[in-house]
Amino acid sequence: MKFGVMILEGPYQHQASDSAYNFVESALKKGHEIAGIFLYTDGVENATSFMTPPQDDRHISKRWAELIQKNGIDTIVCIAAGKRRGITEANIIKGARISGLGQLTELGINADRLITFGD
Amino acid sequence: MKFGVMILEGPYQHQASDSAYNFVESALKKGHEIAGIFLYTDGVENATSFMTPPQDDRHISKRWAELIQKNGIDTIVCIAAGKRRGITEANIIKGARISGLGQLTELGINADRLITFGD
Amino acid sequence: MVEENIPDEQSEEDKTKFLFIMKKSPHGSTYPQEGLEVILIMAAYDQTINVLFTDDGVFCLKKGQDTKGIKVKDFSATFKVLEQYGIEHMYVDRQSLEDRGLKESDLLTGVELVDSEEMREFIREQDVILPF
Amino acid sequence: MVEENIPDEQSEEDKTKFLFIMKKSPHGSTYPQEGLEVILIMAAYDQTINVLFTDDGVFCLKKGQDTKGIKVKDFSATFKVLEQYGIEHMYVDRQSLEDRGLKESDLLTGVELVDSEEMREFIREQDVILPF
Amino acid sequence: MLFTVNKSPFITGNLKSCLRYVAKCCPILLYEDGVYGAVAGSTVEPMVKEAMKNVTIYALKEDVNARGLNNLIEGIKLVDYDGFVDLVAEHNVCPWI
Amino acid sequence: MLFTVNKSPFITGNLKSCLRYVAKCCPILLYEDGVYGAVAGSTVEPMVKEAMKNVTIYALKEDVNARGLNNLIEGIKLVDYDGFVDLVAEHNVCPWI
Repeated sequence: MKFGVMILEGPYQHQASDSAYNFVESALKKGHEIAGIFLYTDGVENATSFMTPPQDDRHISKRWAELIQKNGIDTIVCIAAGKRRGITEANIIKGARISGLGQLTELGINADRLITFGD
Repeated sequence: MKFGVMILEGPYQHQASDSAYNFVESALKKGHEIAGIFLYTDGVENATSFMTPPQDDRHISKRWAELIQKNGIDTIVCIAAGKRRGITEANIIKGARISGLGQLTELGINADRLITFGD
Repeated sequence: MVEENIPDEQSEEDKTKFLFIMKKSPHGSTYPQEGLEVILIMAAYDQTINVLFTDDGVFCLKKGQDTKGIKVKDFSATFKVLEQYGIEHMYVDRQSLEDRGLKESDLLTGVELVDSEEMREFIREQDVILPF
Repeated sequence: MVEENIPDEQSEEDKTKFLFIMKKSPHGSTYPQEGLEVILIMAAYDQTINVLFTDDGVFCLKKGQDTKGIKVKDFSATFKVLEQYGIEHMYVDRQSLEDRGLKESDLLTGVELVDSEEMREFIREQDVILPF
Repeated sequence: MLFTVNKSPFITGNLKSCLRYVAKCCPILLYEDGVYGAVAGSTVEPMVKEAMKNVTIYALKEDVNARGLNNLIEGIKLVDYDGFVDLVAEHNVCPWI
Repeated sequence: MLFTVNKSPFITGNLKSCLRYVAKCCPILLYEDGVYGAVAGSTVEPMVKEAMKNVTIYALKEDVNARGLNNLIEGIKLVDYDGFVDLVAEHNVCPWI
């Protein structure tokens, strides 16, 4: 089955990003396809390549970058939200791209499910 | 009187950053001193120089940069929170500096008041 | 049965049913404003869009919002023009309104007042629910 | 009167009284974990530190937290060692505990159970309150 | 339709308002701080038990364990992330966040 | 001690829990979504009115106006940001956020 995922909160502050990651990982393990991940509002902060958390903590943007590249998951940083929060081509993780809300609409139309993680 | 301010949320997502800004502006207007602004947890995102919001919206990091430079307000990005969220020397606004939680403690000791804006 | 559907109805059937649930108050967080942005973009696609205002989301429709003092844009006027964007239903939860001391005449725009019980089947029929 | 104070007491008077109010649950947001970080740093300064756990903050002290499944560090053990850091009082709101079906024996560490009424004067006497 | 609730019912009204909208056949998944709604002996237990007459309530095991909750209301079904995925495969999702 | 409350009392328990801790002489400032607690004719009005027998409740005018709230509980005092600053100059702050 094809799942779409929207994330509305950034890394570390709320659990939303962790929950989304764990959900996506389980979905892939169970053979589902992730049709796309749309990062909106503070969710765009998950895509910063400038992150350097302590070594004994999870590296949220790095593990997203690895997961989406390994599984070819189309991951979109909302351009307007990214501009407001300083996520640009200069500091976006590999595997993610910047685009607009039309992509969220298409994800809603094309995926069998769309699930939102936020606060 | 000397006020210290702590901000725990980032720009645009919650009202905390706007409220803190309006409070600081009024305090300065009324002749108070801002002994320091400590950006902690998502609050560090207020200090990104990469922000480019739409022209008809407020530019949160730019107006902070202007206010703190004009009034010589010591503004601190918590180093640990900044590392987790990708705020580093490479994308910090002018007038702010990166330091540790000891600075928050000293602000609490030295300021007459410490007020926190968060969610 | 598929054979009995006339083309137009069949095309209606093919549309994705989106429901925006606006639960949050304006200004305290960016959620409703950003939800509104999604609605405006999505309206350009030929899909079915419904909006339900419930809980503190009903405050989004309060008349007389004046945001000059907090120095942010007033986006409430945009809710007023939503009906021109081909939104199928704009529902407002009656109990949320009453709990908050509001009347229908306090609202910016014409809406359909509903009880949550009436919404149960409606929610079940939706394809995609977007919470803001 | 100042003249009557003995030096030690006078020095106590000079200390800033910090009260951390831990109102939020662990894991759902980073607030309590980050509050704990502040307490640990602040303990190195010779000030008065008090902590009040109330509302969902009492869940921070729940025994048996196991965060392996959500892949985050378990910071609850650190609350256990707070008493070694010279915290003056660790208060827990009795009603918050009872509302949540918890007993004192469910908690990771020894605390002082209090009623909110008893805290009113105490809160008033603080110099700096930090909410997490 | 699967309703997902991620807030503590002791602090926010999300679970309560979700229950006003949930139809009899729709399951609810408590996750993140939503799992606090599954705790036995709390002030919200009566509301949750009443709801369970009509709907199935799941709680995410990983979040229950993270919070050290060992005394849950009888009848709450624990699922892990794989079970969460199965529920989403079966139902569209109404995130009551 | 000035207690500041920034959450809507219709969704969160912050105002209610603040009222458990506030001493008779301590004012409360409602700001951001906290100002919804000042609305007349709502389900929280009785709680707010009861509290006002003992404490002074202020609401931040800029936030009241932003939300279009024109019908407030009698006795709630409106202050603007300058008044907010004055309150903080008079009192230490207990942010009940």
